[in-house]
Amino acid sequence: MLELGLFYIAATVSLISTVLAVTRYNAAHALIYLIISLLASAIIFYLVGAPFAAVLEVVIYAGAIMVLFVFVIMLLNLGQSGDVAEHVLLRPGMWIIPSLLCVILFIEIVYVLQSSERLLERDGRWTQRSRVGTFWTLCSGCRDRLYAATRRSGRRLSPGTALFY
Amino acid sequence: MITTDLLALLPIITLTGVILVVMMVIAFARNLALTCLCCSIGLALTLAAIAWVSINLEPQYVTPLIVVDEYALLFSSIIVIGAFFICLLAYSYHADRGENQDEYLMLMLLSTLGGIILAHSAHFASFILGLELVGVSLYAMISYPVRGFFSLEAALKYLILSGVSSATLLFGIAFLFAVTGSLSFQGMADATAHMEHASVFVLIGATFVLAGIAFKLSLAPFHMWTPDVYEGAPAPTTAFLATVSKGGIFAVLLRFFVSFDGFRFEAILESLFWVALLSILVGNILALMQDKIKRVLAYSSIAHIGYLLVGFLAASAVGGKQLAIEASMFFLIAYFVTTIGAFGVVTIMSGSTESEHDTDQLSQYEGLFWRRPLLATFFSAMLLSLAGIPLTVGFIGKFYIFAAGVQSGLWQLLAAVVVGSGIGLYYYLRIIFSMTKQPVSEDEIDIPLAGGWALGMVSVLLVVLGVYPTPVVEWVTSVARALT
Amino acid sequence: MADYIYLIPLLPLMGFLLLFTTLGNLPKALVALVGVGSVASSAMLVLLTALEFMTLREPLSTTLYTWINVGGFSPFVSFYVDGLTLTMLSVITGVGLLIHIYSSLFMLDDKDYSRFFSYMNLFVFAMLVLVLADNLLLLFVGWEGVGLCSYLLVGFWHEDSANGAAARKAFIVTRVGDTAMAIGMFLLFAHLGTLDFAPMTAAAISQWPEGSPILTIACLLLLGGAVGKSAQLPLQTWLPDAMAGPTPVSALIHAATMVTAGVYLIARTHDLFLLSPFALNTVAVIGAATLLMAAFTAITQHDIKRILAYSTISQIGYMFLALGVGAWASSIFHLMTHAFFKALLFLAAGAVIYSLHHEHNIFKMGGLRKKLPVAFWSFLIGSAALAALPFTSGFYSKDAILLSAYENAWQGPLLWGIGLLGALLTSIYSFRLVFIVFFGEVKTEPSQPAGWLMAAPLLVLCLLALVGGFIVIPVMDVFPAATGPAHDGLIAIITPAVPIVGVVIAYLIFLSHSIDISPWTDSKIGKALNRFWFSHWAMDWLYDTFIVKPYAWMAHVNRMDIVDWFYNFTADVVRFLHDQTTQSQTGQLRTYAGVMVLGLAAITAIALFSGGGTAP
Amino acid sequence: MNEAIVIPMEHGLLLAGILFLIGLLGVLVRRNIILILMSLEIMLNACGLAFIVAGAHWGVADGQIMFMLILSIAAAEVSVGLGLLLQAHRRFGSLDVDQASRMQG
Repeated sequence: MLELGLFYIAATVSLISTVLAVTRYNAAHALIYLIISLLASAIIFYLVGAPFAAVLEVVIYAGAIMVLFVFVIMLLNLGQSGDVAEHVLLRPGMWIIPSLLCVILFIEIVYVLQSSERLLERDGRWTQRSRVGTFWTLCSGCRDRLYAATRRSGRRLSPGTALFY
Repeated sequence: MITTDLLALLPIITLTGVILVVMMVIAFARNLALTCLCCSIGLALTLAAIAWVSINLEPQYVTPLIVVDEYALLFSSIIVIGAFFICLLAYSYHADRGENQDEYLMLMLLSTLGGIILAHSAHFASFILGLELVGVSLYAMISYPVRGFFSLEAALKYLILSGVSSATLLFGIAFLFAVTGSLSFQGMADATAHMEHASVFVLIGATFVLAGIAFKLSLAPFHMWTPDVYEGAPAPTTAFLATVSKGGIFAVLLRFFVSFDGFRFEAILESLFWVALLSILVGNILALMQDKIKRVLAYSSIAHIGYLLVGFLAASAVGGKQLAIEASMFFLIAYFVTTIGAFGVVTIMSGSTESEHDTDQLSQYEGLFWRRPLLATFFSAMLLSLAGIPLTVGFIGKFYIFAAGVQSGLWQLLAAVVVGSGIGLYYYLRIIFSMTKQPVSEDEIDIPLAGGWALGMVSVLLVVLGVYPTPVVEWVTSVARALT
Repeated sequence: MADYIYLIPLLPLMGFLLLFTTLGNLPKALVALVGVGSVASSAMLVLLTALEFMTLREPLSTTLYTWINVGGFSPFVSFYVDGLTLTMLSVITGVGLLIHIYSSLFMLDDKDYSRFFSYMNLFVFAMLVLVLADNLLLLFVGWEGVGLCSYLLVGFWHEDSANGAAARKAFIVTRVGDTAMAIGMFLLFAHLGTLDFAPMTAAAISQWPEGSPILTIACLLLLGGAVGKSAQLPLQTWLPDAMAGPTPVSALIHAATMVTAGVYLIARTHDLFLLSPFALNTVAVIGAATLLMAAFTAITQHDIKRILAYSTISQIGYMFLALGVGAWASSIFHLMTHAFFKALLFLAAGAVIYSLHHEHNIFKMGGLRKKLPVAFWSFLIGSAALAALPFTSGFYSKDAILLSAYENAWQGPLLWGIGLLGALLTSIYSFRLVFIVFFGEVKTEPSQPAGWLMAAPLLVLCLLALVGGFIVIPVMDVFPAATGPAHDGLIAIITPAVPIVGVVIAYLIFLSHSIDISPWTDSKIGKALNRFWFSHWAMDWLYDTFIVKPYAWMAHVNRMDIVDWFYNFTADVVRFLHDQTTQSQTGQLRTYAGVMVLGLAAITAIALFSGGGTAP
Repeated sequence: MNEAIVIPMEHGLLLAGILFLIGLLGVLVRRNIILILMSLEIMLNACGLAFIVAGAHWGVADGQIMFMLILSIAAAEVSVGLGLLLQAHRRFGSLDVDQASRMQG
């Protein structure tokens, strides 16, 4: 189970650093976060049994390609003015519609992954696959608890909440 | 064993060798004419190699990645012939503009190589390899006029959006890989052979892959980049982008769907149906009042790929596969001839201006009939072929699509084709009418030798295939029969 | 064996392409060489084909290629030569060659010499395709091709807007017929599944009983096409105006070949018409009515070419009459002899016009007998043949037609009577022309007579017009064997005698002036009748009043609205959509990416939730 | 049993999916070309991750091979992209991608 634990830790690190990489105003900072994300990916590669890919990820991705970015950022020498300019370019309101689109896609991907599809096993047998357990259980657990709470409190469900069930 | 493998790969090896030779030539003598000569001879050699392989060798797999069969060779030869004409046009374009840009032609050969690999690919690894070979060379070809402003903008747009689409495509492939455990088309087909309906994994994988491919084919709603990139890129690049790159991608799409038998999954067809419908309508509507020729052609190419998809979708009907595949292949050939010709005219018109932009304003074409009757006649022929007027190759292509659609009962799509063709007639004739007006400018238009001949040959091809299409029809039929 | 048949139409096509692409940059001698040479070589090939046909005694056919073979629809481009086609081929290339030779001199001073020959070659090509075609579709291609050439050549001198108007009229009126014909073709294809003549006929015979309504409708629609092309009632009004074209054009297109295409069409599809007695009788009625009306009109005309035009309409009426009474071979025979003598008459008229500096009015001519002997003798022989005086070519063909008409089961004697009256009128108006133009005192002094290039074709045609009646056309195998007309003694005497009477009447009125017709013509009724006939039974007026004016009125009333609404509305909707979608092309990369992602989400959602996938 | 199997494939794919979408979000929102290119890298890396996870599930090397292909593609795209970026910076005077929207309609 150590691997599983490490996987979730690495995944969390990867997600957080990627989000930070995309949201930073300073390009150099974003780059550092991106490198962290790539390193976390390398750990996951190692954990799922692809050590060579993990090495390549570190050497080429985090090493070579990111260095290209570093060079360019240094070459352009944006410095403080770049940060200021970035504040002008990136306004909070711009996040709304793209996030909506991505959420739709996210729902679709989750819909697929949590489906109880039968998948072909390595030995050629078709077996019922586990669902996206952790995440989904967490969600439905919350839902059940919320449901129980509302039942207890005797309040009626608001339409929006009802939809959620 | 090894020898036959290498022989089967002869077209690819020949073209690779030619590219190396051209690199060396450029290193030693920077002479555009010499480079162009090498390139065209090289392309002719490649064509000869294709012919040799198709005559002497049986269809075979060379590694699981590459399959050499009639189908691959048909698409390869279309691509190589197209590249040959564009090579001559590009030479004229750059030579007239006094730009000594030899590497351009080399990049074009690289891109062509990518197209051939796509035509041969039977595996997603070779697919991605070919796709990126086409794409990365194109980035450079689009941004080639270094002094231009629009070309840079076009290249930037194409790079980023194409990157997004490639990533989408790869993600879809990953899904398909996850569900089937194989990356070869045949392996995927075997793993899903039992499925009546596609599993949701297959569905999401397929739609992501289709989205990626639809971007490269510029189908709506993934078409947004098309007009801007077509307009910004130099005219020969546009011709190349509109034909060779799309031909290769379509070859993979068709092969994948036939061997994977994607036509049995109604859900996938449903989404493709909307894509086709939207492409036909949006493409034609956007072109309606457009005043820039290159943008008109861009929008009309969106619509045309929509028509192509109608032929493709016709394969879903029971017993309609053979005719649908024939129709798609013939339509693609017709599209190649016509599009290369149309952009060829723009290329020649643009070659003789000093302007940083290509000559693509409608007003610049006014009175072309009086200034350059032959050029205007060629252009009219191309436009009439796009509109699908009889005795041009475009008519037969469209007729083929129609026959396939009727056989498969795709009535909604056929209605869209009819409406689209109706709208199309308006904006094609609009260009022809404006060419018959009194000329406004008296600028000299030179018709360069190489480009003029290339254009002439394409025009002859257009009419000959319109009047006597039988050899090509037979070729296409036999290939379709071998494929199904 | 029949491998070279495709060359017959191909050579004129090559001539056309050569002349057209050089855009008049060739010297005139070379243009004439190409233009005449191409037709001459196809004439040679036709001769070769004829020899082969005579030895083999069976139809030759050759399939060039299948145009498109898509999903069961495979129109062949294939040629078929039987006796009927061969007769037509000989007429087209033979008469066509003579007229080409003639034109090489006649048109010499024209600045558009090369354009003229390119159109003429294109016409010959289209006409040959029309008669060689093995199926209705290919025939229709040739049909439209000759229509186009007719339009181009009638309006050849387009600087004069009247010529342009005549060309447009010819084009539009025949188009009415062509539309009917196209609908008829669709009808036949929809029911029979093929347009190749032999299978089509077989299918029709097995599928439809005699007199079936659909077949009758299809036949009438085909007849509509034939009527338009052959200038028969009620679509004949374009032909007199078509005389605006150069005279060789009138001779070739509007006398010898194109206008007889309708006759050819009906003869080619005679098996269908035989199944529909009603359609066949309609053909006869149209023929009879047309020949009479046109003959009356011809008597009153002043313009030499218009007289000939009306006489053409009238003679084609005879051919239709022959078709209608089932005398197929006589009809084709008359077609051929008519081609000879009418071409002769037109070319002779051309020679007269050429010498008189484009004078068309016969009352300004006179006494040309001595000045223009070649033209005179040509005209005399041509008129004799036209009037069907005994032992000329026209005599044999017209006599056969009239006798067959008399034998016809349905209204035979009536049709014969009409034909006979027409024959009387024919000889009157043709000799009226001869007497007025070539006899009497000289009114206009002609310039030099035409050169030998113009004279030689006339002489050849004279010969043909005289002895053409002895040619046996090889159509026995094409048509059902007709029982030869029983020679009822009296009928067999009256029929050939009538034209002679007509000549005598013409002599008495117009040459010796023994009969003074002025009291009749000057009377009120006479004047009205003259005007009525002169205006071709007021046909143009009728069309103007009952079709053009109401149409214009309706267009005027309707100019704001109803139908237009729909189109404008559609156009507005499309334009609105265009404006909206154009807005979406903002040029901003982020928008583009956003639309792409939206599309991705949408097609994935459609695929996942359209019910095609398995539920989770 | 191979310990690699311990990690369920769906979880790996879900992670890859989320990373992919974050990258996509970056492309959609950011206007700085450098950041857009970085977001592209994130997307491509997510694809690589998905391939590796799926390959591990099946115990075949194909996934890793695709990863290597993706790596080279990413390298190629980035180098061309950065070249264009430098040009754009020189031409437009800024890294704002919205500057490149002169062609429209």
